[in-house]
Amino acid sequence: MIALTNHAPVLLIAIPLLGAFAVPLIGKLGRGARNTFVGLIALITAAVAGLLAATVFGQGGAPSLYVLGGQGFGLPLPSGLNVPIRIIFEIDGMGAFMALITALVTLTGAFFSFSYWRNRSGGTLFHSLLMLLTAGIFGMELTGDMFNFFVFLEITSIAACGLIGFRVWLKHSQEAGFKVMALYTLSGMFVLLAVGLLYGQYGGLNIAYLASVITGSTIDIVALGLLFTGLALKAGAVPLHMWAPDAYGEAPAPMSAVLVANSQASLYGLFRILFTLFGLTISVATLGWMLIALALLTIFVGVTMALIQSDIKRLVAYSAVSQIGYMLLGVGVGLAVSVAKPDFGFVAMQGGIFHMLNDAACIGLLFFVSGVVIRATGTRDLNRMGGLAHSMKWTSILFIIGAFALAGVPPFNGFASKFLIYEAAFKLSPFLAVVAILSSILLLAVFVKVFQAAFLGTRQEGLESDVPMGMMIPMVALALVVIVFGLFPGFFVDKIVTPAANALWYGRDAYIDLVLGGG
Amino acid sequence: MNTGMSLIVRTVTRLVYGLALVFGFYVIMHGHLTPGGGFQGGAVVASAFALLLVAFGSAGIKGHLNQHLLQTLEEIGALAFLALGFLGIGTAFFYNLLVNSGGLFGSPVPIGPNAGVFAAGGTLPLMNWAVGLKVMTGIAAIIIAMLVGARKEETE
Amino acid sequence: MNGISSGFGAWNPIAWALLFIGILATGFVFRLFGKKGYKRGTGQTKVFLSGNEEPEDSTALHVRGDHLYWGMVEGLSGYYRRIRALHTGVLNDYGAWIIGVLALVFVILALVR
Amino acid sequence: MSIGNLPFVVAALLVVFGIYAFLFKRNLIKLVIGISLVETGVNLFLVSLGYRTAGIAPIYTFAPEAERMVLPTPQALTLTSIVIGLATTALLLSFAVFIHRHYGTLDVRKVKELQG
Repeated sequence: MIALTNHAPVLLIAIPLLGAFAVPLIGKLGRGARNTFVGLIALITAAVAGLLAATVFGQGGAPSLYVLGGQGFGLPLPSGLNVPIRIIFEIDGMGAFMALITALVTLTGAFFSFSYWRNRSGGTLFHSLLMLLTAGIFGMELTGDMFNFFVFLEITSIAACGLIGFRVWLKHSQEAGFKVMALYTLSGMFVLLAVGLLYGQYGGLNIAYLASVITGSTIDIVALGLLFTGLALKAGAVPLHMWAPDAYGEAPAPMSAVLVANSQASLYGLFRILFTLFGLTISVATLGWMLIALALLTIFVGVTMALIQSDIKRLVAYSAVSQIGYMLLGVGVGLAVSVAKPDFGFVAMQGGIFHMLNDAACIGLLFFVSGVVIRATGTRDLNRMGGLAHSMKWTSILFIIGAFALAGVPPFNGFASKFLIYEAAFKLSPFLAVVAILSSILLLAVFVKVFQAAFLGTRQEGLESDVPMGMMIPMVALALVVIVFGLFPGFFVDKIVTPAANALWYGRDAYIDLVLGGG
Repeated sequence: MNTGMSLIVRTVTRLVYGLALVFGFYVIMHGHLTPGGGFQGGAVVASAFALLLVAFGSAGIKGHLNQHLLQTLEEIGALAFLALGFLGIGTAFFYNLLVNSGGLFGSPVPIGPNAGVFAAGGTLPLMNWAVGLKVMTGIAAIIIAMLVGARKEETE
Repeated sequence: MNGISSGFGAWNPIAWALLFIGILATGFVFRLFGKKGYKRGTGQTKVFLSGNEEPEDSTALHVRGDHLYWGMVEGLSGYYRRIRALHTGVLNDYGAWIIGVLALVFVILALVR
Repeated sequence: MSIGNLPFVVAALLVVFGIYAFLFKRNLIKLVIGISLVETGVNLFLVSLGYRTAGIAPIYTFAPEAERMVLPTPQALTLTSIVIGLATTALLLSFAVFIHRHYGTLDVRKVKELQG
């Protein structure tokens, strides 16, 4: 299977695209054929992502290259200069780590949505858009080219908004779709403008090439500001988060989790740009503290806004916003000290990056559970729920697992990553750790509210309390991920998180050298 | 409002429709030699469809432009594009297998200024066709969906 | 292999879980000391509601979502009034936030390079 | 300021007008127009980047020898960006149609049921 390993990066994009275009044709054959096909595509994609991750982490997270459309990536000029002109996928530990997250979330999301669309029409186009979104997210994470990054960013924007507004008979989903698409497009234009500025200055679009020649001039700083704002918006950092509760809350339940993965991919783009593209040509302390400021705002505002929501999906959506803050905090602490490179900076990076994976699993689980709860009660209003635990024991247990993990209660996985973040942030400034810990406690209070309002109380009549197997299996799978990552964090930190953190923290030279051949 | 526009518009549309189609297909076909390509040509063809729709109304195009057929063709165009990408997977995705092979679209191209060799370009002209098919049917489907939806609202 | 260390602190979930189970077991042992001779169906097993009578309709006892943390939200009402006023729902305002943050980022990057 | 900078000025103006429309107009369709203006401005900026004075189209057919060519890459970028802009605009307008159907209005300040 040498060929498959070699082509894994492009297959990760080509296979979901193939699925996206073929699903409407196969959907004409009937629901069973469509579900089989989509499930097969999702499984193959996840398997290829696992293979890619195994390859990359097998070589310790060293970057590897895939060139589209030719043997070599360059075009040797008569002068002997080898210019990287072809489209390049460059995969290092961080990219492979993100690919793992995306595979986990999209696989469970695809399987969850089979049951979700069982009694409704329109599932075919929904799956087509889901596959398109998957391809776009993988593209953002694997590409080594600035403009390609923009194209995949826009593909995810369009597919994501198509999914948010998919249920056209719901009034709020249309409003959310319009708002999110408008803001996504604006942020995308910022990114494109920045790409244009960088191209005009250096005449290249390849990230490694740009990183090797970038100087930190005024125009670079302008481009950096545009990229920072645009990607922070798509990641959902406060005060640019207003679209996030609309998007996560109004999308169909299986999609909300994938939308979080999409936000994380934008976050990955931001980190890639800060660490690899700009590196030390800019004042990393300034940018690190900007990230930390955004992180504190995001954590605090996200949690406090979640506390007062009475719509269960909007509540989970706000807690998803607050978790983005922990990733920003961890990596921001790392960036702020990345000149001196003390030990706690690396620990902070590990925590922030590990939390991406943990958050994807927990928040996916919580969104799925909220989807099941909404299905059972027929309402999204927490004030009209109650007594679900009488008839839905397993769902309540899964909810407790997800909520405890997200709030950072030991021994679940959220605690493992938050532990690293708290410790390292405390080293930089105790204030950061205090805010982070207090917000985690508040988050636990938020979920206690949900548990009390929806699951406890006396038994209510008229519930559709049976949970179909197709919904239960993805939830149990995510819960298993939560527990396993919680009980054996050391193994995963060593094997996959450390290479990913290394790739950002130390890997800039290796990233550049791979394309420019050591010179 | 389903009957379309005035006689003048309909007559002019009948005259221009064929020309627009021919020009669009020309732009797709010569995409590897002249400015243009799959997207541009497809957009031109789709604009001809749009003209038809505006002039004759959504009732007038019944039987001529079937939305399901358009969507199917769109998927086929996209799949053909991907298939052309997979064609070169022996070397790399999107590798241009046919160029300079002497076969289909495989004529070698002389270095330097020349009049352009139509049978050159390898998989590129085929990709232009795939993209053109996707774009022309896709945009036409979008226009029909939006127009039919808007008309439905007017009549309600 | 299952623990993580940050260089200044350490976390071992398996040890923690064993400890947790041990504490639970201890609690259970203490529970076994309890008297088994209580009388069912009398005041000894009645729900204690701060001395009030248990209402007939037990759904009235359920504390609904918005009633939880009422006091806390009330105490922070100044903060919540302001923060909710920022989430207007109007797209123009969201756009203004983007432009504002962009301008702020530019100012910071220009001042502190 | 030379005449060669004029396209950049126009691009900047287009972006500013688009953002103005996005921030101050109340009609959803006008917001979409504002977004399209921003896209157009950025596209114009990209094309202008690739322009070389007295350059010819970057195509070999009948090209005179040793002539300056306009850079082809920005044109490819612009084309891609236009395609994306088309999809974006179509999606936004579809949402606007459905919003009008549900809310009976296109006023931004009345379409705000999702808040807080």
